[in-house]
Amino acid sequence: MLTVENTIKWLDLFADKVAAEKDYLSELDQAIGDGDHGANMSRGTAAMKEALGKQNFGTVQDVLKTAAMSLLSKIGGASGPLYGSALIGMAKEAGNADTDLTSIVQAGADGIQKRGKAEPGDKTMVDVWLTVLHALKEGKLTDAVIDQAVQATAPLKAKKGRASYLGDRSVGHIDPGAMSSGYLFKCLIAGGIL
Amino acid sequence: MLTVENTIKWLDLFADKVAAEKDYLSELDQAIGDGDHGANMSRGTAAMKEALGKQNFGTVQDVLKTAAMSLLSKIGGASGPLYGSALIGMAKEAGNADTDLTSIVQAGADGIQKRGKAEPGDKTMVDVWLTVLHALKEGKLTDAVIDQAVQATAPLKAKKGRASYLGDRSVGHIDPGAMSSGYLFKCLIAGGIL
Amino acid sequence: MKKIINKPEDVVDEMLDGLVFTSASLIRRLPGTNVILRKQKSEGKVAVVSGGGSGHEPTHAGFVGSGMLAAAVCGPVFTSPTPDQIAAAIKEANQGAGVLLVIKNYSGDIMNFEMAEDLASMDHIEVKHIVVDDDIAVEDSTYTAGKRGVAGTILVHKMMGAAAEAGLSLNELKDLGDQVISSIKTIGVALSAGTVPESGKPGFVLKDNEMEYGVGIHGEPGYRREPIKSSKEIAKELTDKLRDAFKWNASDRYAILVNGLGATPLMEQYIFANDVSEILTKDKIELPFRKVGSYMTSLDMAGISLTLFHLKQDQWLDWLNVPVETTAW
Amino acid sequence: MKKIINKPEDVVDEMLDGLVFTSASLIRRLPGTNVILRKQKSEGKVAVVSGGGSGHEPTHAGFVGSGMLAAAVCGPVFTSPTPDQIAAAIKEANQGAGVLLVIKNYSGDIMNFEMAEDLASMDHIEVKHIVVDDDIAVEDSTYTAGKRGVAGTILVHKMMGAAAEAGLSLNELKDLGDQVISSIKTIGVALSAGTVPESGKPGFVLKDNEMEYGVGIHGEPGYRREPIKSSKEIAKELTDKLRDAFKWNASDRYAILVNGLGATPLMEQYIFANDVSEILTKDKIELPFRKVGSYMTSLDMAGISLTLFHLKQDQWLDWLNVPVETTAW
Ligand SMILES: Nc1ncnc2c1ncn2[C@@H]1O[C@H](COP(=O)(O)OP(=O)(O)O)[C@@H](O)[C@H]1O
Ligand SMILES: Nc1ncnc2c1ncn2[C@@H]1O[C@H](COP(=O)(O)OP(=O)(O)O)[C@@H](O)[C@H]1O
Ligand SMILES: [Mg+2]
Ligand SMILES: [Mg+2]
Ligand SMILES: [Mg+2]
Ligand SMILES: [Mg+2]
Repeated sequence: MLTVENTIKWLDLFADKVAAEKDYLSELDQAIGDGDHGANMSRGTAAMKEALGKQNFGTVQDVLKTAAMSLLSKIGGASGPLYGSALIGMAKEAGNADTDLTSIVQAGADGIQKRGKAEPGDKTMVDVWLTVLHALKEGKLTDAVIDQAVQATAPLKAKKGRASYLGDRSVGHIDPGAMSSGYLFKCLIAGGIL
Repeated sequence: MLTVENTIKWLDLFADKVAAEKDYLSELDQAIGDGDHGANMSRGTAAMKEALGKQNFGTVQDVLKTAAMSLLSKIGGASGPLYGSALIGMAKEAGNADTDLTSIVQAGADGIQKRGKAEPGDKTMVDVWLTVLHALKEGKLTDAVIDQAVQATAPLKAKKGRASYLGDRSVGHIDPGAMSSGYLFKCLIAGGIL
Repeated sequence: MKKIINKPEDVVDEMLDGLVFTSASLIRRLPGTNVILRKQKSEGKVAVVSGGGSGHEPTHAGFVGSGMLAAAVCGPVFTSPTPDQIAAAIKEANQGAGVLLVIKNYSGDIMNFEMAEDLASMDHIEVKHIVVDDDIAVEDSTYTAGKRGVAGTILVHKMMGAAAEAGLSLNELKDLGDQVISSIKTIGVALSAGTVPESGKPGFVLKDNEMEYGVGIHGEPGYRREPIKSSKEIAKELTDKLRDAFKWNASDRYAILVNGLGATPLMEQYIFANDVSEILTKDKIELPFRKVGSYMTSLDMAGISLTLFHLKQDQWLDWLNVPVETTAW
Repeated sequence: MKKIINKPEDVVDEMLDGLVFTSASLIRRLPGTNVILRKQKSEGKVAVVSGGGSGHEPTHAGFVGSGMLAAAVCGPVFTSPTPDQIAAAIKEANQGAGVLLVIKNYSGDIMNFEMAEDLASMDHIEVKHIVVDDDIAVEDSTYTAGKRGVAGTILVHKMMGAAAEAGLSLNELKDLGDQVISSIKTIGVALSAGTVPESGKPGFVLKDNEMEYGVGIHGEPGYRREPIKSSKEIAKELTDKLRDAFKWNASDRYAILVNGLGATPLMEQYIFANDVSEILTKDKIELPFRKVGSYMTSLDMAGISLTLFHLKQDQWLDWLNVPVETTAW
């Protein structure tokens, strides 16, 4: 179950991972987007980590809300509102008394889909979120499942976001947002929250 | 002495020579100017040749005046008004009853100097005109004298025209206007007018 | 990369200060943000607010001023600004009659602007938006993000600014905006890519003799790459595409915008405009409004775009023509 | 060479047609010439006529219009127009009060314009001229052709146009022009050369990391070549040169023009303007008139120039500010 402490730990791990993989994320975006996904995400997650370190939080909702606002006001581009909406949705759900991790991730995925209108198979971060959600429900979330979900975006043709302008030329490349979302969930496992 | 026929012949030969050496003149200008002397001169002398072929002329003055107007209205840049002024001066002098070739060339050189204010040694076409004039007066104008006058501009530092912006870097290059003026006087010899 | 800049990460901040320095009588910067506001207020009028990534100068901030934009929100180079900045612009720009957002059709822009709209509604500010998607280079289909917003956006800014100043309500403006946008189409050609300062490398590479039709203003791919053609041939290709899209008739009235993409000098823009005018004259199209210049650029991209705007109402032409006080119109 | 043109020898002719197409309500082309005339006449006022080689767009023809130039004579690329064309412009532009010629200090320009003056005097038109030599990059000495005329020329056009419209006589205008010109100084930096269409090759070659201070608008050599510096460092170098030349005091009033040389986008121009403004603010110089944009270009040269104009009289500032109707001011 999410607690104030492990949620902060989770998001800090995510920020570190994004910082470490900044260039790789931008490289993925160079191939089928505009090459800024690493810069965007690291700008946002660095601000998030700083904000989380500055305050004492009473509830998981507060942690997630603060994280959401940092991402929203620092990332920009497409991924900013998407991660922001995910975390706002998760924060709302975390406020419910009888919630659980699956419901919180469900709320995050709903937030992304409501904001971005992408369907599974459109070659976006949604593909990772929905696969992860499914695995969570079945109690089968592992690093391997996440890796596979990320890799599975490669053969798809993009139908949302900048990559969609490439049409068939987007085929054969991993979606950068899927990769960064993969990091988020791997950090959930690495943080020992499952 | 200049006649209507040999003046036209002279100027036609000059036009042909400039057309043949267009690229070379521009190359000289590339080194210490803006690389258009060949284009400028051939635009002007081609128009001059055409104008001279279209009309019957009664006097040498008319020939030179028509030539002057063609050069003036087609060359542009620095060399246009200089050659134009030379030929206007020559046309005026040709109208005098007791004129001769030396006086006519003198009037041409005066026109250039009045227009461009260059002194001998400034590394311009003036250097060639004045050397030729001197040789004419002494009855000693030859191809060798002309060649030498043209070559003598190379070691000079330019003090007029675009080449003067180069300062010392203009040293070691033949002045393009000196070269084209050299052609003019070589054609005088080739035309059998001396 | 050779650019007259300082640190690549500071380009937007320093550029905005330079712009405000230049047009200090017209505009100001909202402290702590990348929002440019106009100084002269129009009380009781709808405020038109635009924005997006930077790198398209003079768009967007160059069009802030009376009769045109009330505010521009300037994101990082080629990256949408964030909802908090947009919300701050909405709040400052609002003159009591609501705010119309002009958004270019990019996923990032739409999502950030829509979130800002949500934030503003919590402050009880009435906000509506229109989405410019004038680039006919890529096929429009429900399976893609749709057409992109490019140079035609500046005509939308002008129309909305003039109509807002004329007193239209927010609902009327939104309706007008939708009609105007569906009457504007653009298509472009690139000779070389722009270089984002932070990446230091050109967005794509064209060979010494190559050009590409249909490239977007962030270097998005176009529809055909081929050896460089003459201005006349390029004019034919682009007007053919526009003719197909508009299906115009003789004596239809259009506004024309020939737009340089950043590194292409005016000489080439005028030569191209001349070739386009010859074709449109043959088609007997009337062009009562004409504009040539670098208005919607892509950093130092070399290339040109052609925009036509079908003037379905006489009023529209008046609104294009009414004088404004901006840095760049 | 990659350019959006047709035949290189037709660029000026086609460009002028494109310009007239764009600004058809303001200007017209004198048939059979490369002279652009303004449509609105100012009877009884001195006509201000400028011109020179093409390739500097929007200079010169972009400044033809009421309140500014009466006519512009456009030569081949980087080559002075011929006396007959200039004389035709003088004749058409004259409104009975004489004609003031604005000449940039190049041997070719001066000689062609002076010959045109001689021709016009045969038609009994009173003509005077002023010579702009604002480029302080090369040393001025009696042993050279002197300083070159560059971007400051557009401020001279503006001043002369406004003063002519205000009714100054030809003699008064000539005196004013001489005073104004001695109060304007410019210095520039190039990052890459422009390419003359007919030659197809860049006028000079700078390495990938090189820039050159003091290059002229036809690619004339500057005074120092070195590895590319930051905008702040370039701003310091250029303002240092201008400070030396003007020897200004705190609270002196100047107009400032930051000018792009053709291929340099506005983003860089604004960043540079911001850096210059910081230096001049430290010097306590007042800058009541500010302009940033690509006004005096050198085809597709990348680079920037900085012009300062010492506003010795309040009237001068008013003349800079009075509105005009032109394509490009
Ligand atoms: N409509 C959408 N729905 C879900 N995800 C999207 C959508 N549009 C884009 N994305 C995600 O955003 C990622 C790109 O983010 P980023 O590069 O930061 O923004 P931008 O595309 O504005 O440069 C894509 O890889 C994709 O996963
Ligand atoms: N003031 C002057 N007096 C005499 N000759 C000059 C003067 N200025 C330039 N020239 C001559 O003109 C030549 C250059 O002509 P051209 O290249 O056609 O004109 P531009 O310099 O305008 O491009 C020089 O080589 C020089 O001989
Ligand atoms: Mg991206
Ligand atoms: Mg030359
Ligand atoms: Mg982006
Ligand atoms: Mg020349």
